[in-house]
Amino acid sequence: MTPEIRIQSADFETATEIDRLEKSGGGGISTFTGIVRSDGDIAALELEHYPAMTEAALGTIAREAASRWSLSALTVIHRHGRLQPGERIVFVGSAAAHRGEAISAMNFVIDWLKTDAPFWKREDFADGSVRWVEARSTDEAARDRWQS
Amino acid sequence: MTPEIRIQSADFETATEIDRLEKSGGGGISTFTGIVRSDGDIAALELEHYPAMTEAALGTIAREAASRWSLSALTVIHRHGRLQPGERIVFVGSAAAHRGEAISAMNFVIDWLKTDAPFWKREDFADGSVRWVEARSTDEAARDRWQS
Amino acid sequence: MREAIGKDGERCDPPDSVTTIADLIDWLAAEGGGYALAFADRDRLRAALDQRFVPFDTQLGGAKELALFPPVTGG
Amino acid sequence: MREAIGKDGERCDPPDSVTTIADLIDWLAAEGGGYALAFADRDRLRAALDQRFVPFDTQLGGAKELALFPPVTGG
Repeated sequence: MTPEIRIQSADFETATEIDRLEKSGGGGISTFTGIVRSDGDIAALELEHYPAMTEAALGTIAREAASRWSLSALTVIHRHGRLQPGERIVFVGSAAAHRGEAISAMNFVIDWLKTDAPFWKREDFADGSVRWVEARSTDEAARDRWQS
Repeated sequence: MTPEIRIQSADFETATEIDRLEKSGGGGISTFTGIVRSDGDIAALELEHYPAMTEAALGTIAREAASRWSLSALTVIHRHGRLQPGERIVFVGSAAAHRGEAISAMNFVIDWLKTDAPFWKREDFADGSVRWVEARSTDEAARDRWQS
Repeated sequence: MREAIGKDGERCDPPDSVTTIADLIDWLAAEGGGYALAFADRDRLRAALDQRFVPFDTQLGGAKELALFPPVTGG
Repeated sequence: MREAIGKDGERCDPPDSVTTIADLIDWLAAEGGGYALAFADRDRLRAALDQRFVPFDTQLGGAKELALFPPVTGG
């Protein structure tokens, strides 16, 4: 099982990704999709990353998930660049024989991705002001649940 | 937020369901899809249910999830009747402002559904023999994690 | 269970001493045959009274429908 | 950070006394100006050496690239 990892500015089709996971032979498929929220006066989200490192960081997380749970497929997609409210940012999907494995792997990858993948979000407001999003300590707490 | 609950023999389109969840306004969408496994000599899975009770049971589980987490959408679909290997059996999808809520609600609903929705699986083998699937104690353990 | 008993539903009129689901199971099992076989292992039996899961010590009261079945295996 | 310092990368040649990432941060911050501002709060600083997250007490050794940035906020 080789994880499918993509870092791209283009949108992706959730349906296409799930179709691939469903055909991998697993009995359970679990996914997480992150969307740019439409609340407040946010006109756009600007997602920066550190290209030299991004793919390696996502690969490390995906391989760790694949070593902890028996997966038949694992997909991680993260977009960068300028995104409008309602657009997809990130997709994590896993397939396994048993639901617990698929759900845990999906949850592990998104929790680690939040704290250990080199992406940064900037919110651009309708009035022209910008704000770099602050990291949340709850994200590190969510990741640290997985320390074994 | 009124949960969308469907009990049907017909297949469903995962893409359509996810599209609806993505448009509900939440920042995170989490799903679980159960598939008939292709292992062994299983020719088909026959899913029986107790029609007078099924919708009420799924409704109770969905309402409990909606009371525990702040969700913008929640969908539960369960098929019955004769299903071939590779076909979809069940779909649970939730949308929330924060990923933790979406993932927990999805996980709660599938865990409870496994032990508290009146469905029974019978495996029909290529040689004509049949076997009612045995409940697993690990499923009750998974549900009981959620007792608060 | 349905295969052991040979039917998937029936009306029954238990004596006044039968007040809980457990009482009714005992009374039916005492008939022997398919019931004794179907209800042999109480750990593998679940009950729903008027379409709600309930424990075996629940009073039958004025309930209209009692369903007895093995642990569910959906999802 | 990039906005405080005014650039997104540079070559630098620290003295021999600078052996760890923490040493390098101290040495740069001592220059004052943008560096002092950007590195004021070490709790809000993360380091990657040759594209791997590492703690501040990591030896620089023969590494080719050190990246310093705020806690990530992707996903």
